Amino acid sequence: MSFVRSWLPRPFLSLVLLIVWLLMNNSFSLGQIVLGLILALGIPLLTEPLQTQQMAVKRPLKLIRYILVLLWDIVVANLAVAKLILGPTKALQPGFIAYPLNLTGDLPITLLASTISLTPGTLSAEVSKDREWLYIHALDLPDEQALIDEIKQRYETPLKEIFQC
Amino acid sequence: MNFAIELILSLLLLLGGSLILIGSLGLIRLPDVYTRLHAPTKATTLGMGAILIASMLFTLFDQGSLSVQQLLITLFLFISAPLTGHLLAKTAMHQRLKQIDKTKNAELIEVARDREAPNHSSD
Amino acid sequence: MLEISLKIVLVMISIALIMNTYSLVRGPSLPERILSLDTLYINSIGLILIYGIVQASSINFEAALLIAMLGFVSTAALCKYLLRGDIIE
Amino acid sequence: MLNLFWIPLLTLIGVFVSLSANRVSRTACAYATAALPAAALAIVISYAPSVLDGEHFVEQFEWIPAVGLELAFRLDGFALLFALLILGIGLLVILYARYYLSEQDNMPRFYAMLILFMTAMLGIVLSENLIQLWLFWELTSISSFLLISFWNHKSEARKGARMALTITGMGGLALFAGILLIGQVVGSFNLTDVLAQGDLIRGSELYPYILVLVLLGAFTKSAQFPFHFWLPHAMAAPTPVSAYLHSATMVKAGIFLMARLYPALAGTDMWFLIVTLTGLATLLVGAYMALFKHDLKGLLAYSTISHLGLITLLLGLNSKLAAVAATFHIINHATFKASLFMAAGIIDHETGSRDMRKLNGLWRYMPHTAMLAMVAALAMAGVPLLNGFLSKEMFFAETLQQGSLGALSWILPVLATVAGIFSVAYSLRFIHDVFFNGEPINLPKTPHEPPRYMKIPVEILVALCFVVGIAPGLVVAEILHSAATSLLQGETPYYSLAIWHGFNFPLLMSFIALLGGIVVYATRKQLFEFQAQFPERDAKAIFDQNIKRIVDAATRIYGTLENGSLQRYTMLFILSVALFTTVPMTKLINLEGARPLLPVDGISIVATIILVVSTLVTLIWHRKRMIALIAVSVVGLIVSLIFARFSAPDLALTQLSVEVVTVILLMLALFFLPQVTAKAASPSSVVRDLGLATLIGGVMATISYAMMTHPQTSIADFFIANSKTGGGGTNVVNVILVDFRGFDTFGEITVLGIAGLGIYKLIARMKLFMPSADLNGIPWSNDHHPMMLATVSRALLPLALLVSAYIFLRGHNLPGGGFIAGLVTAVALILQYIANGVDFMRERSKLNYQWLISVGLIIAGATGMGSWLFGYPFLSSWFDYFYLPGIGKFELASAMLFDLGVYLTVIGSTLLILGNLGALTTHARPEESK
Repeated sequence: MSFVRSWLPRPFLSLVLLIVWLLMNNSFSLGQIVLGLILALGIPLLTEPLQTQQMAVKRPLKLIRYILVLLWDIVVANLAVAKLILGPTKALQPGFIAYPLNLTGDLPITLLASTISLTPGTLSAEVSKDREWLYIHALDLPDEQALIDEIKQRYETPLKEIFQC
Repeated sequence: MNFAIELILSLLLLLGGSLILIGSLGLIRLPDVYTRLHAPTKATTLGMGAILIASMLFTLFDQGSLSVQQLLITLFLFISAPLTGHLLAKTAMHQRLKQIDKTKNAELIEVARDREAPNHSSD
Repeated sequence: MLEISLKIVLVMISIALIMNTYSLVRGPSLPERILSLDTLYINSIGLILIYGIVQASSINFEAALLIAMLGFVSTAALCKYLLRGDIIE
Repeated sequence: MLNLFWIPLLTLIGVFVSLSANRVSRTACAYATAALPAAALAIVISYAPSVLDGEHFVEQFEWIPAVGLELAFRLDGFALLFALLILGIGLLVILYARYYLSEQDNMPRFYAMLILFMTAMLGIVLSENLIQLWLFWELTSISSFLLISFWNHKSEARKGARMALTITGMGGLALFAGILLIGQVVGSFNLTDVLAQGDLIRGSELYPYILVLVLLGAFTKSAQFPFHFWLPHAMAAPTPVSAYLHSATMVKAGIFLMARLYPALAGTDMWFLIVTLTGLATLLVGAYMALFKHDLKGLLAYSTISHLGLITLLLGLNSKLAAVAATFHIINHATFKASLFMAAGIIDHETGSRDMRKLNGLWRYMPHTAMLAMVAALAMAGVPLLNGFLSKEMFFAETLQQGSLGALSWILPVLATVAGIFSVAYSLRFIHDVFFNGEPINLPKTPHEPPRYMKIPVEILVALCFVVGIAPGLVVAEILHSAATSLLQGETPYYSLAIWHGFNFPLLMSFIALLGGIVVYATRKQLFEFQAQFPERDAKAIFDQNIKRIVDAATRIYGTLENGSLQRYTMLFILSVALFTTVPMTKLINLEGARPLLPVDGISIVATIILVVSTLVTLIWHRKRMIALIAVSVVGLIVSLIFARFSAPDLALTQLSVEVVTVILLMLALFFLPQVTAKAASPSSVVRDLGLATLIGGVMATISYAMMTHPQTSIADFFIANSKTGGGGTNVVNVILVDFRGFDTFGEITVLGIAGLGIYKLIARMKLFMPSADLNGIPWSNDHHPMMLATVSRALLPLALLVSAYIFLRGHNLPGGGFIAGLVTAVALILQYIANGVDFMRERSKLNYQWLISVGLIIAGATGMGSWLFGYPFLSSWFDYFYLPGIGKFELASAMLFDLGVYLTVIGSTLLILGNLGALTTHARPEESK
């Protein structure tokens, strides 16, 4: 086991790298697979020292579902923002909110923040030192609490489950 | 290349194009730096996504080979765009740039600037 | 039809690029200028891809990829400079 | 007979022998030193018989054919004569120096320099190739510099050495120019050809320049007036050196050169006037000044000058007989002057003084030495039965022979006689003042005879003076004849070496000279008083003054050109560029070429607009640095888009990556610059710069327009045709980089590595001011490493590496390659630095960038050398296609390995520079709220 650990520190990463490699080269020939394997195994070994311990994904399926939801939301978000931009800017009601985090760990928080930035009219501006508050700027903020609740149930809870934190 | 595909491609392209256009427009139209940040991080990103998918499909039907390369760019943009927005917002707050007057809870800027926790009286 | 829509998109992107340049010149604040620069980067990716379709070649794919990567890096560096003055510390 | 090469080679080896002989006793050291020159002498002698029979030998092989430089030696009569002098007297000097040098002196060092000089001198006289001759010529200047300053604790030794080097060095440069001109005229630097082409040279319109330049070289070396003044100052050297260099050999090098090129250059009125008059002036000045020197060696130095003048004068007379006389006098002067110097050295050594006002009546203390010295001195004076007499007779005869000065021709013999008078006078003074004339006056030591062996060299030389003087026919006739023959490159006229030619004018002149000399010496009191009226002109002071003037002038020019203002440099640079480009532009008749213009499309217009606008922004707001920086990166982006548009993906990729690295570098530097840029210069200068910029811009635009519209055949087709077949890659750009132009690339990455290391060393432990707040006075944010940035960039690193690997591997056939891949990797790592900080990287990454650079260079170099194993030139790349079951066909090319070297070097250098620039600030930031 320890052998595997030392030679395959991040199986998930290696898999991703292999896939990306094949995508980039647009070919699934054996030669490319061999090359890809070499890189997919070598690069993590090289970069290992630069990696801080990260949350492992506990629920891959939920992650996929999450990503799908996210993609959909992105589409919606953009159309919404497009409307806002095209519409009369006077009508906008921008504002800041402080969002209380339940998540812990850099990666989950980062993911949540990114998600928020990619989705309807919200942009995560800052994380408090104690990692408990996420400051969000909303392009159009009719109701703060509603926004907070939506984020909670739509993104944070799933992430919590995925990373079990 | 048959009509349907051309149609899809054209729609995707036009969608992408217009989103890009809108994103850049927002950069000009929106009132203050914080609101402006929204425009590119979203509209442009999706616009790019649309165009990338279009070009993927095009290569698929044109050369017959599924070129997934472009996905990589999309992936990259989706990772980087929010971060760009975040960093710029951070910078904007750091420089105490003026927000428009009707911004709600503008006082949070000062708090966020020092990455302190807000005083919980508000909620 | 595709040709027409490609032309239209090209026009759109060109206008977008011009707009970005405008907002870059206008500013007024540095973050806004940086934002315009970043957008300029991303839009130029779109430009390259459209050209790829027009010329039916993916020869410039790497260019697009690099623009995406490096554009991000330089934006990050610029922000770090404004925040800390010293980007590598 | 051994190859001629051995003659200088042996002596050259001798240098190291004597250097390594520092453990052994002084005598052993002397013998060890003498051994190899002796062997060389043996070789020369082995050649002598056939040379004397009129043969001459030439040995040569290609050295640097490109510049017509081959290692070529020639031994003919003239060279033989000099070789014998150099080696013979050299050996005597070695023996002499053994006893002359004191315990404190570093004998091996002295001998090493002496032998080095000997080698150089041999090189001169044996050279067949003129450039090679010049190289040895300069080597003599250098070695003589070292020898003069042997006692480098004495200031006058250093000064004298410097003076000698400056004068002879300048002469050397002139000589080199002259030689090059000769080569241009003749089309070869080989002496044989040059001597054969005498008429061609004399005929060419370059002849005056050639003559003047060559003579400058010769005159400076042979201390001819007005360059004579360095020689007396060179007397600060140990006496063996004076005896060897400054009487027998080195100062004869100039004479040798004139004689050597005699067939090529002599025979014109110009030659006659310049050489004769210079020689005459030197002859008189030297003879006159010698009389008034109280320093023994000073007297000898000036007499040497005058005798050199005499020889020069003879060479100038354009008569074959005179040339023979010159050759003869070279021999004689070498013998008696060397022995005189040695005698002077003995006296100095045993009495501790060289001042003739103190040295008196040494006859009683060292009769033997006195005897020798007196004989030599009489030879110098030209007393019958001694060798000096013979050549001087010939000299007088020659002065009578020529009539080139027309009605004024009588002047020459008269002045010659006058010189003769003085030379007798100072010889007398040397004899009488030193050995008689009362008692020594408070000398440091009580004089006594020197050690036995110290006198042997003197004895030998003096004996020669005698023998030659009494039986010239037996001793020197042969060698003189062959020397003269090869000097003239033709039959020598009839001449007799008889002692007695019957009563004739020359004899009368000698007689007058003798009597006159005695008279002059007798009335020296009055003469000294007369001379005392003139202010003593110190050559050294004047020399130093002039040197100082030159230096000051240089500093002034330098100061105006390079005043530390970047604007100034740029302006000068652009001005000159404009100058050199506009002039040929005017000759271009039709600006627009045949090539049709490309159609304009919307995108290009847009790109152009953006380009122009962002450039303007950069210019207008150049004092708002960040804005300028952002605008500049827009420029970069557009440029790379243009590259991509005109299907130069490699350029686009390179441009992009370099762009980002540059921007980061600039920001790193900006942090240390004062935040506010000083107001630009006055409006007038702004206008000036605007005009300049417009001019150069217009010119450049015109040039590029003309270039692009004129259809021209470029080498591109060749590369495109051969890149697949020759380099095994379809990406021509990459193949050019790693194969066709691989050597350039190798050089470039080497430079890159050096630059990286240099910067690293420069900024190591540098302390710089760091602002604690930004331009608007807002203190820096306390968030050192934004959490999200850190997280994401860490996650992105593997992906980025993968991408760079991708770009690297496909580089040979598709856009990409080691350079770009290296930059991408570097940027990815820099992002880690930005996001996580230096300390984080320091403690976690084991990468040592200096190692990375060296490994990269080694790989690249090794790949290049690898092709030697297969008998191909450096860096000729190898590639082949292989088949593996399942995987199928794939290519392996040595170019990829080379590219790997490039890749590593680029990463190493970039990170070494940026990482360390960043590290400057890591510790000791002014405000820290950790």
